[in-house]
Amino acid sequence: MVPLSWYLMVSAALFCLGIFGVLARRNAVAILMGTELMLNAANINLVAFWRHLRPDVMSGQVFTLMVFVVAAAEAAVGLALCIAIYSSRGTVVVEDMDLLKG
Amino acid sequence: MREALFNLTWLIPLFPLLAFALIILWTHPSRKWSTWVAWIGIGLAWLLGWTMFFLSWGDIHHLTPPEGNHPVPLWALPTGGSVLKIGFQIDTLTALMLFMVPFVCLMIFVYSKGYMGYGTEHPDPRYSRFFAYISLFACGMLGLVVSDNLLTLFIFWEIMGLCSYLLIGFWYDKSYPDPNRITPRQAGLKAFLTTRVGDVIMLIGLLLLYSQVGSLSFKDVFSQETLHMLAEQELWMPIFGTAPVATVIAILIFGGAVGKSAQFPLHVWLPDAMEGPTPVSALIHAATMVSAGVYLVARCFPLFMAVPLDHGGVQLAVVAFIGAFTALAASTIALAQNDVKRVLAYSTISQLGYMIAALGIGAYVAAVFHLITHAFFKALLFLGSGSVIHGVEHGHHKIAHGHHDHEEGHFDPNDMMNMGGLMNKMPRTAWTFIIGGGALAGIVPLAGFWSKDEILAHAWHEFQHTQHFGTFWPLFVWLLLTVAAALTAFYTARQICLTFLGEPRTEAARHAHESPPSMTWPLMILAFFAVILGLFGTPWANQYHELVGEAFAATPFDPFVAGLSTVLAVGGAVCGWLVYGRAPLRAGQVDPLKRWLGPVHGVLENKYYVDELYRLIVIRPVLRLAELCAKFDYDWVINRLVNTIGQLSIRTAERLGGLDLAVVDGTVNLVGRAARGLSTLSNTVDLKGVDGAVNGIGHVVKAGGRQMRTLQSGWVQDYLLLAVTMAIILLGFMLLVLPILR
Amino acid sequence: MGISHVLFILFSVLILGGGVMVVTRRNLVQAAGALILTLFGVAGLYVLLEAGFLAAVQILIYIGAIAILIIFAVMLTRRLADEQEPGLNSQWAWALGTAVMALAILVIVIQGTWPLAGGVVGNAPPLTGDSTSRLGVALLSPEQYAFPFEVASVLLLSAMLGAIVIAREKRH
Amino acid sequence: MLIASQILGLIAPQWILLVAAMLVLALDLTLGEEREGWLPYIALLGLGAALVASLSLWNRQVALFEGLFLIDRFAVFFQIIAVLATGLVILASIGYFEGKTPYKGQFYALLLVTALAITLLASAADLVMVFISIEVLSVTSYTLTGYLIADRKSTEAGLKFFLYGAAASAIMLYGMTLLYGATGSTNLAEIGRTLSLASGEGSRWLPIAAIVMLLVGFGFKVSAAPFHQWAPDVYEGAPTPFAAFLSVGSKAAGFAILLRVFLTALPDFRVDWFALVTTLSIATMTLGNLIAIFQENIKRMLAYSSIAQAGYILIGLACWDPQATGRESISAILFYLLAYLFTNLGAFTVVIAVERAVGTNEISDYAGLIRRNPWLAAALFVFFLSLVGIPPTGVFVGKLLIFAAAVRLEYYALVIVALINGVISLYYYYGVLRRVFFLAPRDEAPIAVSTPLRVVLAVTLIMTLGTAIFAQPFIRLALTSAVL
Repeated sequence: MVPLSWYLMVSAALFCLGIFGVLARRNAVAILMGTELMLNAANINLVAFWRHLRPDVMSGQVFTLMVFVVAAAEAAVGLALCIAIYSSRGTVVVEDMDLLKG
Repeated sequence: MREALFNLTWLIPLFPLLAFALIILWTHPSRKWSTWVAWIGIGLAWLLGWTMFFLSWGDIHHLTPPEGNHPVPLWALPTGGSVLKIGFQIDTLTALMLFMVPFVCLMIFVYSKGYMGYGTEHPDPRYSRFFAYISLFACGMLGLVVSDNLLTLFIFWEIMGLCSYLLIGFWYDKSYPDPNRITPRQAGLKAFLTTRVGDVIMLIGLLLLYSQVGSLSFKDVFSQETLHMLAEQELWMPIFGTAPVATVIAILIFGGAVGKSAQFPLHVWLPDAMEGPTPVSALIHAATMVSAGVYLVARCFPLFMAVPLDHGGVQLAVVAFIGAFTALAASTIALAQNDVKRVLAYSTISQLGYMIAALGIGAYVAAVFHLITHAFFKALLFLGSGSVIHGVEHGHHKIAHGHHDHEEGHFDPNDMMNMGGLMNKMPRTAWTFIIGGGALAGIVPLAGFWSKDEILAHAWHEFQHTQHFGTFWPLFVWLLLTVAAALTAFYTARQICLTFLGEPRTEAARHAHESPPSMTWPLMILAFFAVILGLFGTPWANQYHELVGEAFAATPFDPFVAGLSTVLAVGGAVCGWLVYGRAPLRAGQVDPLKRWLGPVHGVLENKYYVDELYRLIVIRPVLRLAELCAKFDYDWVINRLVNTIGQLSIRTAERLGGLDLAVVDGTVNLVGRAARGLSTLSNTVDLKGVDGAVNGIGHVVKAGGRQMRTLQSGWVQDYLLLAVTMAIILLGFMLLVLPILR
Repeated sequence: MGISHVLFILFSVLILGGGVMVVTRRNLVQAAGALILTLFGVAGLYVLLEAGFLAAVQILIYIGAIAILIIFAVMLTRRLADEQEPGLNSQWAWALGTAVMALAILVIVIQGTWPLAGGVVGNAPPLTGDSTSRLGVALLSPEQYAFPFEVASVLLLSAMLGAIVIAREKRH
Repeated sequence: MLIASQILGLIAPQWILLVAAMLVLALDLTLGEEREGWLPYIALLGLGAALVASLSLWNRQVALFEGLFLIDRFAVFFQIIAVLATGLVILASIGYFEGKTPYKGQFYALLLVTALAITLLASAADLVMVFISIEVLSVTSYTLTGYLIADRKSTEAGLKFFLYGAAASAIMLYGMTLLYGATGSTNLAEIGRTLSLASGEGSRWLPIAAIVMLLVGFGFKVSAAPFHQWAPDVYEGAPTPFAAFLSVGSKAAGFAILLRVFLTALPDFRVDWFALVTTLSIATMTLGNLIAIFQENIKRMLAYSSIAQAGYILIGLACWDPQATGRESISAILFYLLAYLFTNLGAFTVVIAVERAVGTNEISDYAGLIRRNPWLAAALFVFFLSLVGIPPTGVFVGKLLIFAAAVRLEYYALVIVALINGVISLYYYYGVLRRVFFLAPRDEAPIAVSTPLRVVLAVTLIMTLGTAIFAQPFIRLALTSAVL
């Protein structure tokens, strides 16, 4: 059986990759992909903890399903926003969005 | 009957408040109605106030604080564990204040009608608003004196702060050709902000008090058990070490009084408060605002007395020292001022210093006595000076109308150098002013003599007879105050001579004429009081002592002190006459004092450069801090940090260079110039006041960090970088550093 | 080192390799493809963790819907010129530093002795019964998670509504 | 064991809000353009019904669905706050979208869902529930911020809000998984119990990491520094009524969940989060107040001001001490939120009124407001007095209560920092008021105020003053609601 800490290490690494993506990508859609990575990292944690701590209680798996739902909802709204911005400005590069500042 | 009347206490501040509301909401289009509403409001308050006063006089033994008072509870505010009770009360100190405050206010209200130009061709455009504001001001002061707890007292205190801002800045659209001269708007803001410094300190004191006692009502706080408890408990503070809680609270509350009563080092706002209309100056200086500070200390006097000096209770020593120092310093500054109202302003600061010092050496009755007499003669002096200014201004208008080419730059009707010889033009004003001046200088038997003498006698007595206070303090206070008394007589004589004697030094003064009766009548009434009030407080039959000082031993009459102070007062006045009266100044002639004192005169004229010092050590660093914090948010990118540090150091170097230049250059106006040379920033403060400074910082930020702003800002990933980095740093700190610290 | 270890390493390589490509590829279509690789890897971990239903959902919903949605969005918002522009912004070095710092701290936390609810790391309790049917019961019985399940449907509904409101054609 | 109808009764506010939202959506499709004006009133009816339902739940103390969902006075208090905020915002937005977007019905429907999310959040007692409710709130908020798709600022604000929020909630989720990993449970009460049994230094690490990560998410919701930077951009770009909602409703929800999670799941880690919350509190109020000085757009200024207010409220959390100030500090926070709700909504309503007449939100356009509409000027004056914390206004009493809690624990430094901040805040509020009262207007035309806006102004004005002058019933309400 694979030890719990292995899963956690992979999850932590994926989470930090996600953070890097969110902070460093120029394109808003790419940033969204970064958040997807972070959510997946959290999911790995949840399922791994569920399996290793209390597999008889299903809360970990239910939580994971909720995260799926949230990821879908966020993706829908986020991509809609990207498309709206794109249709008015012709770009989704976050650095170019500086109407609001100060 | 008496009880029923006392229960009406809450009406006293309500009348002016109603007047304020009526004027603001309905009567403001009509000057006539606004005047009457304001008069009736304060008039009713006066009637009720004097009724209370005379009733109390017959009932002294039931009303002596702190146990004996007549409570009028109003409101209860639960604050979690405890309940904050709020209400009004009457006791002897309140009653005495009710004798003075509404009456002097009434006189000022009456006078304002003429001063604001009622019925003339050019009434003030905001005439009604003025009466609304002063009504609210009177409400603030009256509410303050009838409060039975420190919270309502503080609220009314803040109402006065707000009104002082509105009234000092009343002519907010006025500006002067000289950019260094403070405008009314700036002066109002300065008064508001400076007193707020004191208020914050006071509020901290109140919070501390509340946390210790669980109540802010006088009855609870000044009860013997509470005071004993406060004196016993110790509080540890980072720098000062341990001190009794009572001492800490007393000093913090005194901070509020320092702000409101314009004591050193927060006195700077008061002279600039002269930018308001003269009735406002009289209101602030005599009846309301500055008295509030002294009243506060008098009100909290049991707290100040709670810890003796030998148990670590330094609070009275602090009070005495600040009071005496202020009294002397302000009177020296007054010597070198030419603005007729500024002289009075510094004399106010100085006389307030007397009262504070008197409280500091335990002369409670004398301080209250002086508070009352001072209110009357200082209101008289201010209204008199207003009358003089009014007259000169009208003279100026008359000649300006005569020949239009006469304009020789800006004419300052406040400058005493533009006056002279007004005795014949304005006899009523002149005589009442001289009576007021005599009272201020302490000439027998005018009011000021008796109250001042009692303070000095008390200090001397304290020096000779008591041990618990140490022997040094009373002597020190006595010395400072005595010197100040002599100086007071001198500058009062100077002022009277420059204003009223000799020949007119300008055309305007030549064409001045007496003010309307609505202005001169209040002067004469106040003059009457300035003469007789002292007679109720002679050492042989001291009514004040009977009224407010049951708990304190009377001070015996001391012929040495009385004689000395009389000699000094008369001597000072005679010196003043010798310098300025015997050979009156002619137009263009230099003040002889300037010749004799040389550079010292410059220092006095510039008020010891305290304003400049504040600009350097307070205003500028605060603005810089704000600028820095703004930049933190605008420009937060770590990879630009290096860039920023480089720029900052370059700019700092530039600033330092500017400082050097200014030091070398400026030999006369040393600090003033340095402050201006230091940066465009403080220059903007000079020009436009705090409001301008806000824009000014914006300008500096824009100019200094333009490229940085265009690079950054509005970039959401930048925000996220900050958030994530900070989260990681906090996490690292909590995981790795906190366990070590524990 | 059993077969599960080997599979774990395989899936981890898939996840992390894909992840690195997601955050570095200049071409966003390629990045989205790499995201699908990562999601497959995660599904593999679910299988290893004996959460079969989740693995299926991961493939069906995550890859089948979300990743495809993302690819659509990439297509819709892409200009040809984008290919030549850098994929990373000017603060990427600081972002890298932050991510590495975060990883370091997380590793420290994971290495600490921490499990509180009993059980020793590496010794998972045996799984009894059918986890998928138990998950179904948990999701739909009012005593357990039926209520959050309903809330999730509200979330999806409002997200759908919001997406329509925002992404519709402008008509004025 | 409760039967289904009882359960339906207990979650009545939630389903009434949902039904109202659906009804508004359906009617939007069927009513046609000329009767579109009914929609906000239908939404208000739904809110009224929800309010009645919540009030009927007062004094109930039930845990539904195996402890997932708590109905207690704390929850009901926030239900009331959510309904009040939403109702006032809906009233204030009547007529706002004229000429800005043809779609109005969806705004009200989504706003009702947002209110629903807040009521869910106030009752959530399980990490799953907390997460999903926060996400409902967030997702609808992103949409409503970017609602004006023809307005570039609005869409930009929406996207920024989304990117920031998605990242923050992912971090928060990771924290939640760590908490789950540390205790094996998602139920807040059970987590609290398990953590209180933990011992040894190593056992604290995982919860501490979770605390920081949770604070990222909650701090984002309440806009506490350093997680505040989205707020000014979003407030400026969002439709003004929704910016008003964000500043009170969303913030209140953030505090509700912050209190619920920290006080039920993490009370044993008070020593750890106390330091964190104190730091955030000081940073939040200082940054907010100092940067507000520089703002030229009133919505941005109010954004920074609302950041600063969050800092004051955090003092209340920092001063929570189970022995000394337990309920007192919580009730101070609740009272503050209630008073702040009316005050800030009122200030934003003035902004809406001016925006509708002038078209922009520049502070310079407020010059001479007193001559253009004295009532607006007077109202703004009262609201700003309240925001500064000058009596007799609601926020003043709130500050008093919070400071009282701080003083009781002898955290004088916090109080002093807050007081100094109060002085700084005078600076920028005064800057606006100076223009309003003393400067000459560029345009003398009077500003007309529509009837719904007048109603909102009247209600907020009366309540801003009323929560101070008749403070006792409100304080008692807050005290009785402060049970967790």
